[in-house]
Amino acid sequence: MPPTTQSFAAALVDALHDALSADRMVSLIGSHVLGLGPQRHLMDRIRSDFPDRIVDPPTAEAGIAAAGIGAAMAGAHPFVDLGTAAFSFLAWTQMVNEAAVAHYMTGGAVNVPVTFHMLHGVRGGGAAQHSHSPQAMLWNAPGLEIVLPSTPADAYGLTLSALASRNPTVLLTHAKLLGIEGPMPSERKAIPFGKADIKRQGRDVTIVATSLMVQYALAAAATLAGEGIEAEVVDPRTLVPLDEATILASVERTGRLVVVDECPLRCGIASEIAATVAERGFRFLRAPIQRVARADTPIAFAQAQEEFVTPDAGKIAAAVRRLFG
Amino acid sequence: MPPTTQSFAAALVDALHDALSADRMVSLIGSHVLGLGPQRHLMDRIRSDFPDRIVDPPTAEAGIAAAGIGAAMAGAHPFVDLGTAAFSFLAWTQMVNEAAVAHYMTGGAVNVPVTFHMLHGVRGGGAAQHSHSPQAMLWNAPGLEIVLPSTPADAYGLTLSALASRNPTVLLTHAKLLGIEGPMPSERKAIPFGKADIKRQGRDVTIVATSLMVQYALAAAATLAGEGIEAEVVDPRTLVPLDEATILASVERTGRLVVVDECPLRCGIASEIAATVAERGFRFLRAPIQRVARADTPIAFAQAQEEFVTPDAGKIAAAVRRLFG
Amino acid sequence: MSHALPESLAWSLLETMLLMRRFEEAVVRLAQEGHFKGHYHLYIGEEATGAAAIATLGERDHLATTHRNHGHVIARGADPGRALAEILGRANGLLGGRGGTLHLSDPALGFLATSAIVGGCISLSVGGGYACKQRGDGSLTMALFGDGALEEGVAFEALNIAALWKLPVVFLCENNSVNAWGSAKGGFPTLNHAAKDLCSIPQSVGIPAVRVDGADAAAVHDAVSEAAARCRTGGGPGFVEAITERWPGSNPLWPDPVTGVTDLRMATTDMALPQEHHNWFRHHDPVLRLARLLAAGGKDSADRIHAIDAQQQRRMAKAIDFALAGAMPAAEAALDHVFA
Amino acid sequence: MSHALPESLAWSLLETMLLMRRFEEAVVRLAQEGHFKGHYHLYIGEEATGAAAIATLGERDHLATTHRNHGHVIARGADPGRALAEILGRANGLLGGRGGTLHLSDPALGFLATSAIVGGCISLSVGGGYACKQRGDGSLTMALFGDGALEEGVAFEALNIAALWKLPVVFLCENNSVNAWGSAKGGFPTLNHAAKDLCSIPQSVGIPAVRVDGADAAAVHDAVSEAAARCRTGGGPGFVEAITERWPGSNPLWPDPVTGVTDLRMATTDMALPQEHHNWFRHHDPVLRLARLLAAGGKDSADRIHAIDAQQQRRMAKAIDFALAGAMPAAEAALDHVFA
Ligand SMILES: Cc1ncc(C[n+]2csc(CCOP(=O)(O)OP(=O)(O)O)c2C)c(N)n1
Ligand SMILES: Cc1ncc(C[n+]2csc(CCOP(=O)(O)OP(=O)(O)O)c2C)c(N)n1
Ligand SMILES: [Mg+2]
Ligand SMILES: [Mg+2]
Repeated sequence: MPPTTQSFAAALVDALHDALSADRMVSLIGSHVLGLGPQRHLMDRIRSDFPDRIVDPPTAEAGIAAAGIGAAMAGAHPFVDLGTAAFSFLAWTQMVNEAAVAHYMTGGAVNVPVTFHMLHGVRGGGAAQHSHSPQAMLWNAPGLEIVLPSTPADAYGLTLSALASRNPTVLLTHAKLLGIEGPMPSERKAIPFGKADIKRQGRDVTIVATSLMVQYALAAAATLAGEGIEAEVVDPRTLVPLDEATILASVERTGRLVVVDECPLRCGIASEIAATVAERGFRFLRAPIQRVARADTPIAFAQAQEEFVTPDAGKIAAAVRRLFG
Repeated sequence: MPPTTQSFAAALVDALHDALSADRMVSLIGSHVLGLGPQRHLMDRIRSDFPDRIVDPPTAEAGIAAAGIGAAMAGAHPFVDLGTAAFSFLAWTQMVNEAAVAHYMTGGAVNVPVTFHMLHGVRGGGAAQHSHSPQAMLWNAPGLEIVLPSTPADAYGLTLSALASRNPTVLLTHAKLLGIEGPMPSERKAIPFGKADIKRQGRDVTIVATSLMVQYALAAAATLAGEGIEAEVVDPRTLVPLDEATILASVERTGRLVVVDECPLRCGIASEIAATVAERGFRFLRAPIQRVARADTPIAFAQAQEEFVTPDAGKIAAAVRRLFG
Repeated sequence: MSHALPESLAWSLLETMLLMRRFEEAVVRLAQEGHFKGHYHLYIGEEATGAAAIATLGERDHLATTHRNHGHVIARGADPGRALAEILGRANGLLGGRGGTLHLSDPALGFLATSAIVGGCISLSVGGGYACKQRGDGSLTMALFGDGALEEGVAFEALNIAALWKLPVVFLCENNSVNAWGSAKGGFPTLNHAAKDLCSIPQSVGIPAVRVDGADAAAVHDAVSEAAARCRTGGGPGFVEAITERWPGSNPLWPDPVTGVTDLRMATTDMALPQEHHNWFRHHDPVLRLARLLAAGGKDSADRIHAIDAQQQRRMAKAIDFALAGAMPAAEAALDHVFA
Repeated sequence: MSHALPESLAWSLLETMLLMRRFEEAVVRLAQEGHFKGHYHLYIGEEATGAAAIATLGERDHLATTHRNHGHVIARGADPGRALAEILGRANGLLGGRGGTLHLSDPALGFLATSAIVGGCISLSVGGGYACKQRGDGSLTMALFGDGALEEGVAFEALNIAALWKLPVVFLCENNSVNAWGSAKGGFPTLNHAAKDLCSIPQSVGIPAVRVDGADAAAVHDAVSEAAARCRTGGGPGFVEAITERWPGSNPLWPDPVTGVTDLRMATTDMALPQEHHNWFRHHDPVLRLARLLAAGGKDSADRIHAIDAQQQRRMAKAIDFALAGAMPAAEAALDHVFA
């Protein structure tokens, strides 16, 4: 019987294993899916069970991304691990101007079922070049599915869907989520894209968050509950497709919106959710929308400076309190 | 005496010429600044007056971007032409994770006075891979100045400022602006970054637009004036730094906001401006914010399909009318 | 011709090359008549390379091509009417008018999506080879790209990956820059490479590489067949550099049909060659070269050449009608096909 | 040692290399004591390369380094206290605590910003060379990068650009992967290159390239001096591949100081070498190698070696105090220096 609770990393590896077992055209380009942290040994199972379907590529992100895309066009289902999310910038044209556009520009004739995986986020000591969250930039590139699991259960179900998708999919794992533990459903199955998950119900304010920020939002909500404020935490789980209906319905109930995002502020995920609600849910709003995002700076190595610019539970709670001030 | 009206392309070349004359560390990496269209011969003047400071690089966008950045770190002031804006995706890590972060991660010790130039936008027949506007993605990369001239006069003044800036600057020219003519000020000088320009005054609605979209917004405003609606057209001119005060003051006067943007909708410029106003100017708003952006699709070759997804004066006017419906 | 081609192959290549040539002549005409706009790239002068290389492929093989793709798509057997319709952005085009000339391809014939980003094709082809190897059915992927692609770093990464993983990829570099190498001061340089010999690049990562005369169908066929055979038996990738003379109508901006509509009598009769572009007609035009070789068979051969040409011209006339009769795609359909 | 070093140079290199070594030993200790967190990369085993190469440079020259940078910064003459403080993220660090180990550099000494993105350093160095050439003062830029950088396409683009424009750049490839070449199944391969000889890559674009023993300070000094001289007189870039044995403490995750604190008596006396890592102590440790060579001068020389070491150890003790006494930077200052 599969475990009833699991770490995020273990759930991700389970999904990879199940996908490799189910479809012999699935393979892994890049083997350090869990980075270099303590969970990395969980990948040994994949390596020993599917030695011919996992390969260590050269440090050549553009080349391996293109290889994954071309392979997908030719009928394979590769899972390309790009390592730290910043390295995806070396494969940018491949992701946003090859994978994203091929189906469209062939009038629907060519499918590109490739999955890109990367470890995103402010990870502690990553400094300016290793702390990125490219999901906002990717959302401005139509044609990519964008997936951001925030719990072990979602990591399992969404990874399965990513590997079954006929579209290019970017699966972003926050480096700080790998080690968290969480409950797993008794029946393990794929989670369809485009269905937001209300991670906590509440009547007073809607907090929309993704990836690690969902965990921080839940922590903030617990604190706020002690102050009599009931926050609803909505996790879109996939940005593309986006479940606008669930977000709008929540704001309709609560009348207030805080959006949390680890991308830099300008043109980030928080901005997009805020703009969507300002446009389509304007009449529900009883207060200004609040964005809690990374400050518009690179990340410093010094820990206190890293923390100063990055959202956390305290900053989220403070933003909510401003609405009830 | 300099001409009182000029084409955008001619004004841009004048600015380059003046900057090359003023500072011997300025040089051009890439000579097809005006693309392959009819204006391209205007560059001959630069080529003949500064033969040693203009070079045709190989088709190696990452390499030439890095060369420009490294040269800037070592005291030069290169202007790197990346050609069609989509090619900047090949130089993405150089722009967003080298140029943008170097000053910050050296604690202010290293300056990176490089200017990147590119021709952006839906240009007619560019199809999926040659029609991009990367400014929204770039705005999510703190550390880059982003400049979007919309008239010949702005092209001159902003290009001068870009070449005088001590920071990495991205100068984006819409391919369809090159040929437009416009008045030039009698005194030619640099236009400081961070000062929005109200291109048309109006009391009923604020239209914020950049680059070519400013021209379309002005056309829409002219039509709307005939219908009794007076639109104010605000051109931020630079996204970084952003003149929020002028935008907010305009919305305070008009109570209504339409944001126009040729980037795809999600996480685009329109989303950022909308979110900023939903957050900081919420109390001014008398109606939902309207975004008029590119649809979230790649661009098709077929002309009617290209036009269908791209903002134009008609779509802007329609969005304004919805607010008065 | 360095080696003899089997006669039947030579005739079938001539047939293909004539269709390629008549196709491009139609494209120029339609462009000049204003039937489509934007930049386009003709394959004139490179027909022997594409025809001979693609003739070595089997049904299950994949191809990746680039901005200069028309000839490849035709040589692989795509319907010329639908190809032309695509270039005109019509709904009955190979891609429904979505791709146009820049992204022309025929996915039903094994083409990957055509990237017009320099370096795109060579890098995607490595993935094609990866899938072929995974299927294990002896298939391969052929990349057809220009010399300029080797200025892009991703091309180097692609060569290294293909070599490391012994992928079945035939890298076919169509080098049309031999006389335009280096920085043409004040003009448009066509190849900015410090390498004196492009083969040294694949060789630096251990890929066997050979340079051939790209206007010599037999030489191309030989070299590509050898590389393909090695691919199919697990020997890893091969690289062929096919050198072609730049067609005098090549222009970095818009092609200029300065050599006119191809007159096969220049090959089949002793009609005087025009003074202008004499060298081109005499030595470089690959269609004339192959026709001349076959015409050496005598009067019957000459007649057969003209008969094939007449047939291909009729085919192209129908293709033009088909393309021009095609409807424009519906504007609202622009929202379709973002996702499968 | 292939050639003899002038004696004074040999002594000064030993001094530098000892500081580099004692610096890294301090870094390990501070990391183990929990004074900073995150990944870091030690220069142990490569001291002869960095010290000898950087000794050829003049004041106006620029340098570009990579994630494995500590030794380069020290060799160039940076203050070891401020360097260590930077690694600890202190306000008195070389970069105010902004960069840490990954981005360590000393801009006042001609370093470009240090990129920890593989391939970043080599590509930025081309720009350094561009600026040197524009200034026309005979200066050059030296890039110090690992073998892994040559897997990235941008490295190939950079070599081509430097060759085309004859830029004064010395490309110094620190190849520490000779015994770890290729894909180590199940482990962490350290070099995934199909090239059998990394020099063939610069050579393919016409850049003179030479391979030397990176633990041999004289060989490195000779090769780099020659390349630098060519640069300074307009002869264009040069490439030097310095081969070093992987230090047994190298670990793709966290360094493991398995060889302990360096005991110079292994060079100056006939003390028995430890069984474990015997080969390292005997043949590869570049500090011991140079010390042994100098110790051959007799008792005075041995004394001088220990005196220099004592001096450097005192310097490091002060450096450690300085770094640990440094204040943490103010959190709110995180908003500064986004723009100049
Ligand atoms: C990444 C990128 N940079 C620049 C261009 C512009 N461009 C289009 S064709 C071309 C020349 C390509 O030369 P080559 O590959 O030899 O092909 P040819 O046209 O000679 O057949 C260039 C630079 C592009 N399409 N993509
Ligand atoms: C673009 C990019 N991809 C991957 C990494 C992760 N990474 C850090 S060090 C390293 C190995 C580099 O090897 P090499 O250049 O030989 O340097 P060495 O550590 O051996 O000195 C890698 C792959 C990175 N920093 N940047
Ligand atoms: Mg070419
Ligand atoms: Mg190495």
